[in-house]
Amino acid sequence: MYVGRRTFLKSSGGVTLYALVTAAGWLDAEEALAQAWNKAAFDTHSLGDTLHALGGGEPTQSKDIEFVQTPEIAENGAVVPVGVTSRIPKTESIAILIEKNPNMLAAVFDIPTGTEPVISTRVKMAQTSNIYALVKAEGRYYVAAKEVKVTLGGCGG
Amino acid sequence: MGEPMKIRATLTGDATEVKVLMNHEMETGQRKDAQGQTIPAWFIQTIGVTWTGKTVLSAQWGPAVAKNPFLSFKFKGGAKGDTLAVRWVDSRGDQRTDEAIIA
Amino acid sequence: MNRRTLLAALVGIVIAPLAGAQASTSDEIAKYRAALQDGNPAELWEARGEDLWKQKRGPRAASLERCDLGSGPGVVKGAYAELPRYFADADRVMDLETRLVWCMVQLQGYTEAEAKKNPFGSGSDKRSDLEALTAYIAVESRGVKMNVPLAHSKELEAYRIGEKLFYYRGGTHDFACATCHGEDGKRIRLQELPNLMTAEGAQKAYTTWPAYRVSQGELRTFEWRLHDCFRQQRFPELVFGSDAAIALTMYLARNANGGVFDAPAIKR
Amino acid sequence: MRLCLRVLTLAALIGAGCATISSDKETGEKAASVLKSSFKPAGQAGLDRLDQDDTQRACSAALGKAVPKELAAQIEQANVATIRYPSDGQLLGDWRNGEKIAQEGRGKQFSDDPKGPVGANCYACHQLSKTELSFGTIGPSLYQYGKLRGASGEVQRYTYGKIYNSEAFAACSNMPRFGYKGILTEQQIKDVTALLLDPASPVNQ
Repeated sequence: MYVGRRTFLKSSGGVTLYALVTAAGWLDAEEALAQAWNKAAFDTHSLGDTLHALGGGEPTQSKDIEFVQTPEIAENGAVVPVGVTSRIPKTESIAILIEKNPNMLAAVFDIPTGTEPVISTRVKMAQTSNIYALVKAEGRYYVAAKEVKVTLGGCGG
Repeated sequence: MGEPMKIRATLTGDATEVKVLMNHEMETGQRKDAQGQTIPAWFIQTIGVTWTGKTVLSAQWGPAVAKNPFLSFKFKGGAKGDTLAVRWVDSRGDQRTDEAIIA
Repeated sequence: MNRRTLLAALVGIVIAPLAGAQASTSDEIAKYRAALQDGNPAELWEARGEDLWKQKRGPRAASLERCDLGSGPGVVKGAYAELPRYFADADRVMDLETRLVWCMVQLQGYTEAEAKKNPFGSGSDKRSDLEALTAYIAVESRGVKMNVPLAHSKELEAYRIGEKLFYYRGGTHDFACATCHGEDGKRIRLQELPNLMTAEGAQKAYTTWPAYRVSQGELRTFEWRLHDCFRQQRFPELVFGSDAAIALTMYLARNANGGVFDAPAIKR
Repeated sequence: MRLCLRVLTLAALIGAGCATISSDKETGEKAASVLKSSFKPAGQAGLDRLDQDDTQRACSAALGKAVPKELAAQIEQANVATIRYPSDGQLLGDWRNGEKIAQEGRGKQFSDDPKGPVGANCYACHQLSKTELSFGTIGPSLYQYGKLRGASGEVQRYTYGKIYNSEAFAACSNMPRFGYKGILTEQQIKDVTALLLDPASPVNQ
């Protein structure tokens, strides 16, 4: 795939974390395999819409959510490793959102009892952006953010 | 549908660490091919991981999950020789289940 | 100091780029690659390559398990670290891909054209068998020291031709491999360039191909690396498995001798 | 099996094996024929692109070492003669278009549409404006190029000439000969010259 030249995008300014409405446990049903795919949550274009679609309440900033193995700079936005660890007791679900992607929500993981609240996967990032980790525990919602810069290296055209 | 997943399930202490690599294009629907035609969206939507019948993880993914997805997590319990099954369903309704033995 | 040399000297004034910021960029990019190496998607190609190696296929319904990659029929362990090399049965120096094509023809009965038909795969509907086989053979040399022989005169000849090609300037832009790979610490944009004229540079570069290219979501081999470099050099298209590809590979693989092979790796 | 051994130029490599080891000249000829048989035309890139002019041949033969002084002088002499300055005498174009040309990495590749954009990809090898962090280091930084030199007629002629044919001023330069090899149009070279010399250009802020 020969893509045109794109420039290294300057990192976005400090994003003030305005009130977020975050994920409700819409996957309460224990039955995991045939659950419906929440189309609305994955179709939204702004942070607020995404969280509204997930039916969540007001999240509180939390230091007990940590990004693990998530580099400051991604050599290419096509594959960005993201790891999230939640030390909040009784974590029920962890969601990963990319602020500046066309659709914010990348993935939602439901953590049944007995499974450790530690998830890592890889996401696509359209550009340098904040990544939000949303955790739901006992009906309450918590959030942490980390900025990942995307460089668009490469040699020619 | 497609190629088998690569699943590694290893018992470490009292927990089983699971690492999965899946073969999937994860098309976002925003890409164009060489002739300028938009390539339609096609991505894994739901994941289910079960250990001897019990769900140890379930997830819903959007097209922002990277191509050839990678997933890693841990759950308490599991014993050497137990069976672990990983199942995905994508936006075309294709699905795939692969199993691995906990080492 | 005549006028022109004075002006030329002025051009040479180097405004120190923001070295501090750039140094941390390469450290972070190294962390980025390390995070992806654990669970490198190349493993999917390695698994498919192992299947293809063992499956009975082709007109003769035979597997490749008797294919001699230079370390004895069917021996895969460490074979890639000693390639390219001279093969008496073909009376020719061959790199891995060319040798695989040879075995697909000799053992499985494919025509050469059939064996070579899809060297660079794209997506799930146009997968390349050669890329999968190469990933499997390569991973079987991980941790092995590069030890490319120059015992036969044709190996030496390939090496010396490879050297000439490495410095061959051509095309609209006068580029040769040496233009970008001839000095330490050089970059194209933020893309660091190994200096292939030093043993250390050659080792670092050659031992990390084939690699999973995150920008394409595909595993690419060293043949592809040469093919795509010549494209950007504004040359005509390099023929897959051609003498020039093999000679250049011989030159770089031999220069990497002593380096510990560590592929498939992760690349942009 | 007659084994003959010739002392090789590459001291570290002792050639054994059954055939005579070819001399450096013979290897050169073999390399040329290997080249011709190893490429195929594609898109806008025909096999003619493998043919070398005297400058390319001399610089390639140096195998990465500096060419001897007198040969360098001959190369620069031959390349100075190829420079065509604009008939209207106007050497500075539009620096805004110059920045686009400096950013554009496509042009002349066999994968490029012949009618598509042709750039100079200057950022691949040079730092130019301060704001572009993704720049290369194969060539020297050109940040504040005009601020340091002013934009006198002499500096304009040198800068325009260097872009037109870099080897007129530095034999075997790594920089493409944008004008002489027909990569950039006269207007494009004027625009890049402006990017370097125009006081309003981001290069000079």
